[in-house]
Amino acid sequence: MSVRVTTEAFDPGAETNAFLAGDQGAGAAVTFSGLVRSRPDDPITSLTLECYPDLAINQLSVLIDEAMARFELIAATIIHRYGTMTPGEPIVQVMTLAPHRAAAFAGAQFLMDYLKTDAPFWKLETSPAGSVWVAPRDDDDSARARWEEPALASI
Amino acid sequence: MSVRVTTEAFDPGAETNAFLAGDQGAGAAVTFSGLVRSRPDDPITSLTLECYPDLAINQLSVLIDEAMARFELIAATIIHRYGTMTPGEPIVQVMTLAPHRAAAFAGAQFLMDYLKTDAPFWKLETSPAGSVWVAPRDDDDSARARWEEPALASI
Amino acid sequence: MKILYFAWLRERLNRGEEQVSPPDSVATVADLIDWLAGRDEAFALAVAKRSLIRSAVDAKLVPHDTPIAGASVVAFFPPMTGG
Amino acid sequence: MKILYFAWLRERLNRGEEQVSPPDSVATVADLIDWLAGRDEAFALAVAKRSLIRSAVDAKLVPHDTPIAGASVVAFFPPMTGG
Repeated sequence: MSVRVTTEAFDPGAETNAFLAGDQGAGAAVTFSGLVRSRPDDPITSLTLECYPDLAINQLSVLIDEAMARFELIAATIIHRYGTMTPGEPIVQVMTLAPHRAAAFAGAQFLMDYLKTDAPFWKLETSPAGSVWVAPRDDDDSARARWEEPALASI
Repeated sequence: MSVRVTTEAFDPGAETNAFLAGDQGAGAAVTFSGLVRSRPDDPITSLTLECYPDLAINQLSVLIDEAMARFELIAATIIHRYGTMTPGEPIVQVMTLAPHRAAAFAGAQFLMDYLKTDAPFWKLETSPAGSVWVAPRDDDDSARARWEEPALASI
Repeated sequence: MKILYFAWLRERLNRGEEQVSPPDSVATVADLIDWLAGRDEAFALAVAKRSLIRSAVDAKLVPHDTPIAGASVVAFFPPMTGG
Repeated sequence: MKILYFAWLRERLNRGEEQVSPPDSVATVADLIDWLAGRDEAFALAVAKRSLIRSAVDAKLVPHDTPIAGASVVAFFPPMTGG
């Protein structure tokens, strides 16, 4: 398993292929790619992610260990970019490998749900009207809450 | 959206990148890749998928329309290979694009759950001991059943 | 009318397809299964457990009570194991 | 002791980090917030709603009642919006 926190752009497909190359007879792989969103009715110029890298690596490492154990994953990888990006660029990618699809899907969803609320990144959206810090979404808290168990209280 | 049923090998990462290139300001993309499984304690030599292509295209087209509408996806693609493959080779890939991750994940899981039971492919596993047709898994039926609604009775 | 067979059904019958001309009294998929079983013992054995046999008429998945009037291709196969 | 600030907290304070030397009576993260607020009105205003402020001690996310004895780096930041 691996965690990468970087200002470098990454190639989603190349990352998936590198991840799949480590396949050990596993049957199911899930890749989630989070891209800079821009809606036609509310376009943004750029998205800047601020990061506290030392804390991000610690948080994501605990999280990935938890996901590996909880869903009996064969492998898992988190790549999270920070800095300034334009619409369509990949921000984050989570990949899981498991013997069956249910575990691969659940592991990837678990990682994304925790990452949204527990990884030290902050989003600043820039549009022609100016820059605003993105507020946390209530449904991100509820998405995280569904996995809640005493074992995870420390994350 | 697109459906591809083919005997040709495909490149999972290249397919994901081609799919993401159609991104229209969407925020979330999920790729599920199903690979030929081979466990160390029960290794297989090859897996052969038999297919009824005309029916496969009809079934997968109905399924993808249903997923697009039900989860308000921006795009969805199913690639399903048939013929003879070796362990680690990709068999199937499902990709979804949505404004938010919950819809992208749900759409991909829905497509996979139906595909397992409702797409006309049959798996023949070959090992040193001979060849056996893979029996349907009970948990594939229950995975499919969780999406069951009158609207889907016809699939 | 063309009949297609897949997977272990194809193997047990030792053919992937055949042309048949059932009489007009053969109105549904179920009737066709009965009629084919009546003329071929291997088929009768292979489809003994009807719940294991799926069918398609002109490349549409259908239940066994579906009429076959005007159909060009009827396919029979075991439960699917895709993905 | 080094203090780090992120996101709108950093912007409102107009600095990303600073060195401070709190007295021994400052025992926990909460004490540190109070002590920093006492010496800097901008900080006091920015952290007025304490529930909006998250903290980390030596790159570990911690609740506000965590002791800071021996800590080298304490970070303050708004709720995270990763992913």
